Amino acid sequence: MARIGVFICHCGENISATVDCPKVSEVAAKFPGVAFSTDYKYMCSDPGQSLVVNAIKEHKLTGIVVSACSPRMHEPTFRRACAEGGLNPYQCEMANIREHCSWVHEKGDKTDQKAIDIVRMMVEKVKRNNALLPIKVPVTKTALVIGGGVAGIQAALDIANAGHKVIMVERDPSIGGHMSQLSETFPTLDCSQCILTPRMVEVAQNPNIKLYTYAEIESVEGFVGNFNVKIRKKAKSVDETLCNGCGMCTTKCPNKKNPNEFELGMGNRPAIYVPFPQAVPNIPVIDKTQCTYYKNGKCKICEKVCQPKAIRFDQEDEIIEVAVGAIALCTGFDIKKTDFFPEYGYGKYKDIIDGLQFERLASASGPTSGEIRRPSDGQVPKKIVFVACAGSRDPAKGIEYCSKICCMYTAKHAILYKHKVHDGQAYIFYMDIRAAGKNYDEFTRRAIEEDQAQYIRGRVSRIYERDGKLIVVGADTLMNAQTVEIEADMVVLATAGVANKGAEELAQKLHVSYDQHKFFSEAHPKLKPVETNTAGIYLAGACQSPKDIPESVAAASGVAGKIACLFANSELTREPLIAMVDRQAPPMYSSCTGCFLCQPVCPYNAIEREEVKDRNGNLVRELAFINPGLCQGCGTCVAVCKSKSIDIEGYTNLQMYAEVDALLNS
Amino acid sequence: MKLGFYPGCSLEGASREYNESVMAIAEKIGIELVSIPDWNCCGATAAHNLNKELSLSLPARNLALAEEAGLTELVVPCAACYSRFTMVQHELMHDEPLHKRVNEIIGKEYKGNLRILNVIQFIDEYVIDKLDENVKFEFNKKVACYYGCLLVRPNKVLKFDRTEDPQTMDIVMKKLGADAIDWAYKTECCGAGFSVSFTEAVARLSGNIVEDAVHRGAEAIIVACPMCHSNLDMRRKEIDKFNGKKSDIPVIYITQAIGVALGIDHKKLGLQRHFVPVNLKDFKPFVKKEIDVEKPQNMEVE
Amino acid sequence: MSEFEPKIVAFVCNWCTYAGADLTGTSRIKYATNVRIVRFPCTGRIDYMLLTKAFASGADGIIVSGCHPNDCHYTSGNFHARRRWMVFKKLCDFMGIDTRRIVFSWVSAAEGVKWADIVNTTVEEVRKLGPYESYHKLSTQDILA
Amino acid sequence: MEIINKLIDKSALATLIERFTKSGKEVFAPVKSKGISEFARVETIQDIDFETIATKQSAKSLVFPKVEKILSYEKTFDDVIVNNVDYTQFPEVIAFGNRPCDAAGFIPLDAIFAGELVDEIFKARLEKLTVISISCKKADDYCFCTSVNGGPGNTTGSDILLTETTADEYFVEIVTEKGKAILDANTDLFKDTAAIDKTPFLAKLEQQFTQEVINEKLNGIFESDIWDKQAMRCVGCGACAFVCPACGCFDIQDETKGKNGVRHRCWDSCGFKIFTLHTSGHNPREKQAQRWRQRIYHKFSYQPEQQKLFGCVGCGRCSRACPSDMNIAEHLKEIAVL
Amino acid sequence: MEDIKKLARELLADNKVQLVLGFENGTANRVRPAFFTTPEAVDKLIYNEFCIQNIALYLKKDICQHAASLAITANPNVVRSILQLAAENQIKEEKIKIIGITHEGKCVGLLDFKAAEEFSKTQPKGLKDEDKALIEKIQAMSLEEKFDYWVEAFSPCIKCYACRASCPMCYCGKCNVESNNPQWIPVAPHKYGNMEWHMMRAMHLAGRCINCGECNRSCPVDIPLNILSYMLSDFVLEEFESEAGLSAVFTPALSSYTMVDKENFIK
Repeated sequence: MARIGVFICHCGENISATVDCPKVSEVAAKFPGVAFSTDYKYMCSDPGQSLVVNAIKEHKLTGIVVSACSPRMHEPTFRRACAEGGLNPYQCEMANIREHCSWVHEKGDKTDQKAIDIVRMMVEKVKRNNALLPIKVPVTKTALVIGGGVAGIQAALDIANAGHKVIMVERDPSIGGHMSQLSETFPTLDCSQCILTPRMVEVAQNPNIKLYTYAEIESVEGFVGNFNVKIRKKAKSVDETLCNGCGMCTTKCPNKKNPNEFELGMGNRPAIYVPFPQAVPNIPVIDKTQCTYYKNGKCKICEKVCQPKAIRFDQEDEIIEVAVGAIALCTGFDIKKTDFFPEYGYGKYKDIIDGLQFERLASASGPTSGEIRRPSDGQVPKKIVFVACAGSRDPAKGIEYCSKICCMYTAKHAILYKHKVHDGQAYIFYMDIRAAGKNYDEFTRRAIEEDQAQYIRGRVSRIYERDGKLIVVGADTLMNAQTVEIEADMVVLATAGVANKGAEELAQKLHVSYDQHKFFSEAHPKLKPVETNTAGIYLAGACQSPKDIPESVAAASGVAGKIACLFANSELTREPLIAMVDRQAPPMYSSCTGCFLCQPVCPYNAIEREEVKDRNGNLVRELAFINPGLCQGCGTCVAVCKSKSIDIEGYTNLQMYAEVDALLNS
Repeated sequence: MKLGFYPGCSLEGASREYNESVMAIAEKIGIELVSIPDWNCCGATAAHNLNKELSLSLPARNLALAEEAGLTELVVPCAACYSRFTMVQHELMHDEPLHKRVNEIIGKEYKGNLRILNVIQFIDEYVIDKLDENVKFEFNKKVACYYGCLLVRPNKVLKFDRTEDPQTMDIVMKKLGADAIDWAYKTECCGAGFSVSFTEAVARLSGNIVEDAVHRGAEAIIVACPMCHSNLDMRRKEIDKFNGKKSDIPVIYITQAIGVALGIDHKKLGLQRHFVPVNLKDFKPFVKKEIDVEKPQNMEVE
Repeated sequence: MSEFEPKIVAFVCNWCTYAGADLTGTSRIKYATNVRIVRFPCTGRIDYMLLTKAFASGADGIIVSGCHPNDCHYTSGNFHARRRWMVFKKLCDFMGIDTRRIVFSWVSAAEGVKWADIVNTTVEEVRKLGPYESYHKLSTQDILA
Repeated sequence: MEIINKLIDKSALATLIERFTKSGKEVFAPVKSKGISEFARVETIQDIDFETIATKQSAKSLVFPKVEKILSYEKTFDDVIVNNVDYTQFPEVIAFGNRPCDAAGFIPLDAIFAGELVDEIFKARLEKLTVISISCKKADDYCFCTSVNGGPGNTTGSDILLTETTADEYFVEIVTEKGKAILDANTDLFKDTAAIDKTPFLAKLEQQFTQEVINEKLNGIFESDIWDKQAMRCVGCGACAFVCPACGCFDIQDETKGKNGVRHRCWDSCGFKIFTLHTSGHNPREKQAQRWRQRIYHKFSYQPEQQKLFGCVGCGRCSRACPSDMNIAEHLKEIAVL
Repeated sequence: MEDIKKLARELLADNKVQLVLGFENGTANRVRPAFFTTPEAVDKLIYNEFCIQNIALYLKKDICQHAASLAITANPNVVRSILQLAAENQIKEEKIKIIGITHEGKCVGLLDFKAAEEFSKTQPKGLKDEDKALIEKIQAMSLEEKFDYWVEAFSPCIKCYACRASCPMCYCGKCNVESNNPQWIPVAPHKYGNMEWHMMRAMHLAGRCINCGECNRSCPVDIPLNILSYMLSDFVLEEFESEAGLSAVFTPALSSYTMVDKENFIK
């Protein structure tokens, strides 16, 4: 038989000014199952809490209702008091008679009646509360960082420096990401590689970091603190333990005319190659689609010239299984080409390039050694047009969001161009100049004022070639929307930043959600910007949305901080207010019928299939099982389950039903 | 095979040759085009600037009549009529109260089950596959396919071809053996409704079009809109004055071009009706060639 | 005879509407006393059977409220709820259950004013409709009396 | 009591029914609505369906309704106040126009509810019930009363049995004191007659087996596989039990609204899986075949042993109602020849 | 019919299946479900226009659960039921051989799930004109009339659960009405208990019902239960473009959502 204690708080006068607290206490004392009822000026004060603790002991209470403020305010306080009195902390319920009653109504019988009803409802609920124990989950203190761009590098180094093991997986043969392709960085114009490469080397040398390049995620199972990850290490055809990075193979490879990915097709590389000179690790990879030996079965020159005998033509992909406790997603972004904008002629005319290609042209290590020369004939362009928002902020044809980084890098391009081609003129078509950020606006002003970039506010309608010139037709909305035609030598399109190739597939492997543009979704746009909806998986950098370098680095450090917090304890404690599927002794096993229609409604993929087997190992039933490590307690599955086989602690069917019944049938 | 047909005013007046050529090729490939009984003006160019309900009701009545006549697909060669029809259908299907209101006005119930096709859609769906077996002559000319503003816009409503770089006519012309050039003005404005009221604007806009086509060596401009045609053809004197040089590049409806290739008598196609004389000769017998054209996907994002 | 005071039950999610109702309190915005709030973790948890249960238990009106689309604390609970409500409403409409008495709304944690508004308008609308006699009679005729 | 023989013509019968209703008695008779014949309250003879061989449901609900309040209660702070149903206030009910098999069904029900332990509510209802049955002129493929000691003109369970002898007249057999009371109160409506041989006016129905043979056979076949075979297509619904005039299983349900509540008795069926399900999860009748076997054993073995009567009256309603053609007569015949 | 029998015989003779689920002649000129385990027994197998009971129901019963493999004579309703059961993880493709029969009674041979999906799409759906008329009639009623209509329509219900027992989609081991802690649905067959029961059942079948009409056919008191499901199926198809019984890989409407679901009814 339940023995419930009811504690009515006056909250100074916050409640008692409008609600007759002694009367409520008096009425509550007569509710079936109530063994003790009282009111007090400040229930949350020390004497108030002692009152609760003592009453529990004295009256042998089995549950308490604290009728005071919102549970969002003091539920933890009174759960603690409840535990102090010797009860399970979850035998406590809050009846919200302040925010939901005394503060929103005038003094009177109706208000008193409402307070009484709220208390009755919670009394009926708490009678049906279960004693719950916090859920403990062990934590494997190793982090997996997916993606070796600047965000991944930062996250890995921070976590490693906090003393935890890190496994980094990079899809390309070298870490470095897009940042290693950039010439200079805004707004300081310091050399991108100069600041990045030392950090890349640090990653390689940090004893806490295990680096897998040319590798991809095969599968991810498990849950926070306990992920099992399979990594596919693609065959490089080179034994990494033997290779000393001398470069003989790449120099001697006769098959040198292959489009260089790192140079975005503006240069060539051999079939066995290191993507760029500062690559980490400095170990070459054979491109099997291009290599003469793989194509024709003849050549093997690299093998002959390799002194440490590191070439392995028969090497196969390797699957590595690792156990990790947390995952940092840092897979970065890609740029959208503009072939969906046929009127901009990208791909049709050689001298229309994208922003990343311009970075390579401007880079001292690029195909032109840093001279701005146009791809078609190597001439130095005297008139150059930059088109911002070439795809961004264009719901009709491109993508609706702002790619964020283009305003700044376009200004940077204009400045770099002017520094390299002194008699050249840069034109920039733009919608708005978005230069919010430390020293950002100053930077764009500098492009306009010092480097004479001519900003034209308007969109480009068409670019076509005529008599060797690129005619850029646009409108100048600040000049009465007049049509502007510029005969340019070269055009640079600031194409949209989009989700990386394979982002969707990866998200599905990790069970993290992603938006309609395939960018990974954060758990909360404001308060959980680096968490995903899947506990233990975090995200940093441009895989979330287009971000510049400082933002990516900040997010990465945020992720590292989150992971360090997670790893601070060897066990993870979680609120036990989660859903469970009915379990019974055989032959029933469960009332679950295994239809798994609950599976698609779970936002956390917490619902798994459990096979019930008999002693001989034969499958008897398939039942839903809710992984307590993953369930966040929304209860959507509870409402979806037709046989009422799922229930959720804290909001059980019995409790909710009793609440409704108690509210109305007074 | 029977399809509905809405001629509209242009095809009965200034652009008779368009009508004639559509009918001629339809007949040749065995399609019967049935005019909507008791059709009325679509209200193009003027109505939607004056009265919203009127601008919706005029086309809606035609559409309802077509439905009543049991038609399921309707060919509308005039690009302006076509634009109004599709826009009205789109608006009514996405706004229930408005749909009800318009039905009340026209005193008929338009259900929205009609598919509306412009000439290039019609060609793309019903004609293009029949070309190989019926074509007699190769259209061995360098041509500039000119789409104008209405034919493939707005994409959200039409969901057909690429708005800024449409290809359907180019593909048809290539199939007929023509060299369809890449040029800059295929979707630029010709001046359209200003043909009469503001000729200077037409001269400038159409002038640029004719100039670029000539500059790139085109021997004919191919169109599919009566207004484009009249601006580029009828206003040639003004155009030449604007460009400061004389041009003799003829402007031909795509249906006429197909008709020529099908071997239909040029008179039957109305080629003699143009202001700029059409002196296309020396068509070689047609030999089927595999041409390298990839049909453009509708790449626009909705 | 005193004016009819409708009984209104509100099924709300913990993260948005419950917090929104807290804000109404914190802002001291007054509203009708007729409403009783039942807290759920998420609108996705709200079983449609509880709605008929509420009517059967004597409610004259029901408010079901949660986070705006895309704001769900659990990402998608409100989307599932929205669909469930659509189907349930359709069924109710077909079976003659008075859906004018069920108000579905999105009230965020910042919409204290909106919450007061929803409650007040619901109370007034239900007051106009009168007690939900037909369902009360159905549910009690064989049990009470 | 010795049977009294009388005649009554149809207009007198109409008057009789009128007198019943005028005197405050509730008359229930087969009424056809939307093509289905069921027992329903009638005011005049015109309301009554005389043609249908058997109503879909039996007349048992007159004494054993599908749902019935047996008590109500009120919870207080520390007690529960129970209010019993006042069964003295039940109205007088006339069952009219039911078939002899329906009337026969009241006998096994009486044995269940008012045997060793007396169910006062049931008893009160039965006592207030007078059964005026009409013999069967027709039978259909489902009828098998003659195989279970019944017949189209059987008087068992009836207070009065009417047999249509001419287009305008019924031969009346007054069987019980209750029947005689009606006669006595309405002597003007009845005419005297000698006993009449009813056979020419009754449906012909061949006997297919005897229930005694079934009873005997059941002694040795509890573990037979025949139950599996017969129950294979049973879908496990409760239609057979619910339409059966002799099935008396019920379920007790408390329904509470706040402090107040009622205890209901509602029909239940041994065909349901949860009928015997234990809280532990164990179910002594786990398989549908076991439940089917229970149904047959209860009617043809347990009831004869405990109550000295059989629990089947051969009305065939269960077979008619079965969605998958579980025909009890066919199955019993199968058992009889084992 | 002979081709169906031939197929059934061969499957049993070649040991490809242990059991064939079909129809035989019953009593009183009825047809009824039957289970054939030997090629000889198949002589009794029939298929005609009266074989409309949805025998997919038996796939969840012991006899079929215990058979290692089985075949079933499947008209379009049965095929749709099988696909939906598969979508709900209740039956595995490797266990079942579907002998497809068109709505006109023509045997189309064995169907694997892929073929069954194609088959299912080509077969007409079950809605009869009188059902449609009844739905329209009810929709035209006022709120009070609708309520009274249904209270009255459900009042003869005796809670024999024949609707549930004969529905292939009602396979829950423990039905909602059997949950008694709390007692969601009143068990008693009074008007309120009947209303809540049928409402709950309609909701549970929304988006899952394949509209075979079996609930209506099996109801001993002839309640037009099927039109509740028909009406909701129509709604679900129209609103969510979702239809049950067309694919073995399918998430029913109420287990999914789209961002653009209507919310004009939400304040």
